[in-house]
Amino acid sequence: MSTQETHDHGHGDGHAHEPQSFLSKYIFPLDHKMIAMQYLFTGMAMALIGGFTVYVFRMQLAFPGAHVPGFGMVSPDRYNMLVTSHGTIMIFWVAMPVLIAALGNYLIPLMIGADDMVFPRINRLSYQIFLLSALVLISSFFVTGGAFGGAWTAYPPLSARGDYNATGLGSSLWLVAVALEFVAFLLGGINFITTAMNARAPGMKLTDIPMVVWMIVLASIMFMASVGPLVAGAIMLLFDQQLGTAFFDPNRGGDPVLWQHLFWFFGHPEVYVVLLPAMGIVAEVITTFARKKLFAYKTVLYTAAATGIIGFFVWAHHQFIAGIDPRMASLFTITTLIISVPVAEMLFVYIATLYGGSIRLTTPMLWALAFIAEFLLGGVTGIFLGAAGSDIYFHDTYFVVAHFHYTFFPIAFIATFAAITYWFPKMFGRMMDERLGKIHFWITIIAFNFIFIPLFLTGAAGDHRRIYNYQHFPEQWTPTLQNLRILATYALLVMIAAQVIFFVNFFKSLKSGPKAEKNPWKANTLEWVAPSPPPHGNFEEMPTVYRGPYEYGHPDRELDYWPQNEPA
Amino acid sequence: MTTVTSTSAVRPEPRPKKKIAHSGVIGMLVFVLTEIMFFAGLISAVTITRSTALMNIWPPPGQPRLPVEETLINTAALLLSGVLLGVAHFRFKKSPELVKAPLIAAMLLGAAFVGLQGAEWVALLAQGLTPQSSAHGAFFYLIVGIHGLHALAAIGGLAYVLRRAQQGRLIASELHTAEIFWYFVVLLWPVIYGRLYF
Amino acid sequence: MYERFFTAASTYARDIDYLILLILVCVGFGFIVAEIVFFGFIFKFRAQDGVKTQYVTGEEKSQKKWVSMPHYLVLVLDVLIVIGALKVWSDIKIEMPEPDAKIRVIGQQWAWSFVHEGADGKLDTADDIRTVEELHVEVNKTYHFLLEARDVLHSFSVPAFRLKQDAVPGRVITGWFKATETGTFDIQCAEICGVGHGIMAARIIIDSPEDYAAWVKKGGPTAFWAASNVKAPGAAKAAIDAPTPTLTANNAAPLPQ
Amino acid sequence: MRWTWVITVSLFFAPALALGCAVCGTGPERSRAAYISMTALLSLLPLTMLGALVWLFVRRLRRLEPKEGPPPREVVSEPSGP
Repeated sequence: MSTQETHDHGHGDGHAHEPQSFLSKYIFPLDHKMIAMQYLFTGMAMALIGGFTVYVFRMQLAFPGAHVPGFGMVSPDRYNMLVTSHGTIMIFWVAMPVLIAALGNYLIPLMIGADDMVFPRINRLSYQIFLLSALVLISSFFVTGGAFGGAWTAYPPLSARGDYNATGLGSSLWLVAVALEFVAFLLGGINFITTAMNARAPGMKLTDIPMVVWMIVLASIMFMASVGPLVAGAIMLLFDQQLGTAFFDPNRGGDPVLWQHLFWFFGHPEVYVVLLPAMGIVAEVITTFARKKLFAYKTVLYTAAATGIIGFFVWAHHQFIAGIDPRMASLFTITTLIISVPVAEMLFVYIATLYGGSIRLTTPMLWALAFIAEFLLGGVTGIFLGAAGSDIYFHDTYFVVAHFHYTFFPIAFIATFAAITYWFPKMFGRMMDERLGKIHFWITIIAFNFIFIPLFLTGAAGDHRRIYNYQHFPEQWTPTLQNLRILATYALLVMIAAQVIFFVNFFKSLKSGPKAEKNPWKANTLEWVAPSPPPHGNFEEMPTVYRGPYEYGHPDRELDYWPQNEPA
Repeated sequence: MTTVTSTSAVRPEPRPKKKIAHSGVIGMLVFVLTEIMFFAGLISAVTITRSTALMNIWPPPGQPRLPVEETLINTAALLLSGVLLGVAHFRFKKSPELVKAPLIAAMLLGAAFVGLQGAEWVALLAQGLTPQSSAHGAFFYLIVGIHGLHALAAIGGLAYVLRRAQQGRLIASELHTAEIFWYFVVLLWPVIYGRLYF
Repeated sequence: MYERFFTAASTYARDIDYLILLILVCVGFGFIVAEIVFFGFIFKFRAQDGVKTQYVTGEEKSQKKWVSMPHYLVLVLDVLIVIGALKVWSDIKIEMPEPDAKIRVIGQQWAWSFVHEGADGKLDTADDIRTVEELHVEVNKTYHFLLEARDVLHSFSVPAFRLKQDAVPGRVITGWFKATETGTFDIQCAEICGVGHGIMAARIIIDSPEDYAAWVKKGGPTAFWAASNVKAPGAAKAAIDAPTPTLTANNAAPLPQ
Repeated sequence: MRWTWVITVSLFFAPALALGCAVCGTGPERSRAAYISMTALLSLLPLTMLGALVWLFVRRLRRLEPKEGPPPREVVSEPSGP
């Protein structure tokens, strides 16, 4: 891996556009768009697994001890495996590959007017390692002892010894899968950063880069800068599991709290790593459908950079009650609350962008607006957890669960749906069905709120996480709280069922949707200059850039949009 | 809010832009940044584990002390190879042919470093320092081992550069990309040496 | 505010509840204003035929103030919250009042055990009272607890006290509380600790001084579990060693009405 | 925004004056110092390195620019309609 760059960099600029065999086109492609599709479909498949796990354990919580259709009884060890798998899969195998890898791969070259990534072979290797990591993770379900059951945070000593966590090889496979997955995104990140720096179309200044590209690049930089310590920790933990070393074993001179530092040093920036691309998608969609110039482009850019920088100083707020120095906790309370300022400002800018617009509520626009509305709630509830005093009470309760689902669900699903519905015509050359899209949108959003508002309440009442059954805690085992849990479960069933509509819409439109023109949304950015779907090599004629990406409704122009590549 | 017309709607005809640095160099710099963070994680882990040691005794009782003096030879070899690669860098500006000799010397010194390190491992294993024996041993084998793997990979990179030079097809960016990684491996070692051996 | 819905039984539960209220008011205000403006814009600026969009760059000072004003508002609210949060944090975690008594709390897979000072008022003496899954404390008395873990991380959580502290193997972590109400409340384990995490429950029993003295005199655990309608965790723990289906089958306990 | 940092720093040192402490004294003083220094190292290192990279690139960019002549100037737009 280390010498890969040396081998590949000669292939950066020229691309063969000759016809390709099935194998080289679909299985081992160098084309960034095909690699993006591989990431997208792998991510969607993993989302199905993640969705199945949540269905099983929510059923167990609503009807403890009942037979879950399609799974069977949920024993406590199975329950732990299910919640661990749900968390890991949804963050590392759904949010990351879809938001960063798939959209980054698809959009960066198209939006900056390049014919491909600068390191196409590293790009292909990145997906292959990612696929391998997914296979390793899935294989851990089938080994003796089952999948890892020590929560996605994998705190040792629980995660370090099979006799503590009751999973054997599964926990090592889990670690290997996570580490491989990081290597895959590391390779992808190198590609994104270098491509955005070196392959921009002539005339594209830094302030002409569409916001989503900036955000993916900033997210990649954050990821690259934060992932190292966790990979180090993962190797140490793997050694503890397999070689009997004692890095995290307090009885033999190790320190279990060390892992928490290494983990959260990555774990919290990770939140912003997935948040920023989602924010970028929303910027693209709302400017297109409000026909408005993005309010204060530079402010958005600076707030995103500020979020990235402050994002490195907030991670210890996950450890307020973990026995760290309380003075350090005071400091991290302050930084955690400070980070709310740039994130809030970004949302204000988006709201201000809507002012004076001409808003068309198409499906992608509905998703993008829903992102802002829902993410606001996720953001403000984070303040309760960032303030050390109230975190004593809320830590590891369902309040936390509801809070981060109000951030992660908008990020990983709402923004992704906005992206898929918005770029679908470009990706597949066909339009999606608006009516089915809207039905899917409304059911998903309403059900989503019905899942997590009850969980805010049960969390505030003291329900803590990762409990397979509350009957041993008399204060939590009350009819009111149980009814809330049942309500959340029913809402979840509705939401999962609604995703069938999405898949129907997706595959039906893929096969028989009306043909899309080059620029169906009348948008400005460069990807709409390419044919739909773009061929290998992307553009018929390599574009040149004359202006920023958000010149909608310019007073000098009859048309309300002004593509970036059109000469004045 | 008022409407404004004073935006950059018209610009001079764009020209093909110049690159800040070659893609390979940028990619390698970003990769090295990640690697530095990886080793920063490992080194902070050592620092913390050492600070929690019982009675502040390090290495733990019954564990052999690491061969500080012998390792100086390794360290010198590695640093010298870094210097030689620097020589290659400047000779490349004169003629690509001239890089071969310092490159081969740098590779040999690098290989000597890895070899001596291997010999040290064997000796220490015989003295009872194993990954399982204490956190001291575990960190030693983990960090030195991972650094050794990086050194091997970097030697591989240099070998690739050498082959290109022999074919007469070596270009500056290839040399620079390999150089960055080798300097990273070289300069990382004194930090590891200072943190682990003392 | 909070105690109206959830019992607050320690001195600092009020502090934490007031902090939660403070945050709720601050962020609730910001949230509602932002959402009203947001939905207002969506409603007002729907696409209409013949109405062209306004061209606003947002780069000018007069325009930027529409974003920077709420931005300063957020900053002010943040400072308010930070002051409250740090005050509460410092009162609870940093400054510790002198103890009237000490208890040792030990978490292990999957039970809490407690060591009470016996009649002599000292820990680690022969007359210590050891209990499993029930903790007896006296009301209005400041306790220091010495928190230990035997195997993996646990978290000592008493929701009624708004108290939560991780137990880390290899360390002894000291914390404090002062109960203000008599009664019986839940003790939970709030950090995943393995298969039995969900059964790692205990009860804290806050006695009046007379009752507590009587309990100490008796020198042993009460028959709390026998008297309660809640199943003793001990029974569930026996089941956890049995094959897992038995455990899930046992779970179908009816809800208390 | 200087006063924000003044508050930040002063609030950080304020609690240090308190004598008792819930989890202090659970390990040797050196261990806490090690944790704090590690936190500082891990948080500052990436930003320093990124800052250095950005500085390097900006400098190189500035060196490339003069050769290309004056950078494109922002021009006030004129009505381009018919």
